[in-house]
Amino acid sequence: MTRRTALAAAAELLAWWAGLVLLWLVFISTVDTLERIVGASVAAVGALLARAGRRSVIWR
Amino acid sequence: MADAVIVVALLLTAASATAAVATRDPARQALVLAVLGLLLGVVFTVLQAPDVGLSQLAVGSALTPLLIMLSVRKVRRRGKEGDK
Amino acid sequence: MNGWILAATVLLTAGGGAALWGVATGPLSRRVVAQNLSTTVICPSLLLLAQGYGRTSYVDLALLLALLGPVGTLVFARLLADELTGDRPAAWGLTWTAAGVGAAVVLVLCAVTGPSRAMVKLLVIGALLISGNVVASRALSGGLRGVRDG
Amino acid sequence: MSRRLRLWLLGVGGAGLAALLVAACLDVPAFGRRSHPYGERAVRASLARHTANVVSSVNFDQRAYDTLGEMSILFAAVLGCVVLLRQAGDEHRADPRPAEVALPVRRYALLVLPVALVTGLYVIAHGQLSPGGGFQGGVVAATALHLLYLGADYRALERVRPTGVFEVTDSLAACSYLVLGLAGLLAGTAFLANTLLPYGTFNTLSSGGLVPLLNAAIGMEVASAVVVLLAGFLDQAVEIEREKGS
Repeated sequence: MTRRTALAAAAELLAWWAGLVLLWLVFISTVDTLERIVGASVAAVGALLARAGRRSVIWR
Repeated sequence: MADAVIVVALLLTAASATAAVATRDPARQALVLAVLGLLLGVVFTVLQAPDVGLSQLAVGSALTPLLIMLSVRKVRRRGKEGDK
Repeated sequence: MNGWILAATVLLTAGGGAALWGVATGPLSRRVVAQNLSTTVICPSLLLLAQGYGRTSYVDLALLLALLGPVGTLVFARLLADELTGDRPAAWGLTWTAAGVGAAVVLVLCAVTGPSRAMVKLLVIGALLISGNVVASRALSGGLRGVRDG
Repeated sequence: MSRRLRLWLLGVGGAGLAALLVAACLDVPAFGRRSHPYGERAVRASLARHTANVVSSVNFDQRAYDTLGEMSILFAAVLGCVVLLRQAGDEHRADPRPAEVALPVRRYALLVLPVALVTGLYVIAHGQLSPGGGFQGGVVAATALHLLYLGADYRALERVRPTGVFEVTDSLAACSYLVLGLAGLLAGTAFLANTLLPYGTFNTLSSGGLVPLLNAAIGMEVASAVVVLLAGFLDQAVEIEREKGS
């Protein structure tokens, strides 16, 4: 994992994470700190799965 | 007059359930079962039971068809292997 | 009897009835297309019901259907691929009209709810529904023999 | 017992059942009446414990013991499937052929995969606030994972879904439901009693005391159980083939 690919991976995860946090904020009705924490962790799991899914499909 | 949507939903569910029974081929029956699950979800929503409607939609729209179609595929492949 | 429930009833009768009739009779290719259309028609009616009953929590039902409906059609497209190779079901006219109806319903509801996170949620549901509908019909009409991935 | 006699017996039995059903239906209270003895008590108990979704309160608080039964039914069913669908002696595993899937379908699957997972977890997390809960959200999360099989091929799904991990998660989640129940016992109240945690403020994520935790345990259990169940079905349908000539 050269520095460049690690950077690319981090950027992709961050992009997915930000998108999914926004999605979570759209889903919930009242926003408070606990919702944000749960939303951030769920978005992190979603980002990891998104990246794993993309890699598993392309990597033959 | 809000009952009109209940009557329509119930009639459609009855019709799709009859169609599901009348269809003999499992693959085609899975298709009708998917639509039946959808209509049942609507019936539960209309009767103000969203939790049950959510369960019906979650299971009936993707999980049941997948299980049925995988079983149909396995039985059909086993059938072809047997004839060879 | 507010207008929303009336609209939902009309959509349910017309779309649900047509989809049911399409899925119960006719060749396999038309049945699969009818199953795809049933999702695209019933999701907006769920949205209308949510608006008619005044309960925003019912929108989650439409969200879930917009997500899993196309997945169900992909299951059929994938596992019936060898039987569907004969006659390609390319009912693009029906697909686009159904998508149009869904888009119209979502836009009307967005106009009613006004600019808020709830409106964004409706737009997300609309986007999921229409993209799912189009991709599923793309998968049905020969998508599963498509370009080999690089 | 000739065929005619059997049919006749069926007719009599059916007629008796029909008569009893009609009699029962005549005594059922009218549809949508004002007073619902059970409903009023359930709503009062649910609001007392600050659980907004009464159905979840009934599921995970007032009748949590029944949900323990439902969970073990699902666990036993998946266990039975895993045992029945395992690879027999005269079968071998053929490597799944990579399938060519149209690019838009693949891109859609890769895009909706995380969205569906987040939606599933959203439905689990807000079980006690809005319609939904562990069962519904778990099924959505599990189905989301299988978009990889639908959008690409079974090999891609196998790479992302190690079955062993999901079997362990399945039993861990089931055990955590039990441990949460036993915690009530240890604290001196009843098994699965909702008296341990503070009930929090109404209509927030931390409201309802034990309900959100039991919800999460059921959500994890249902999600991994459905993944293990589909793994068994997919293995049989896609990979396992009989030896030629046997």
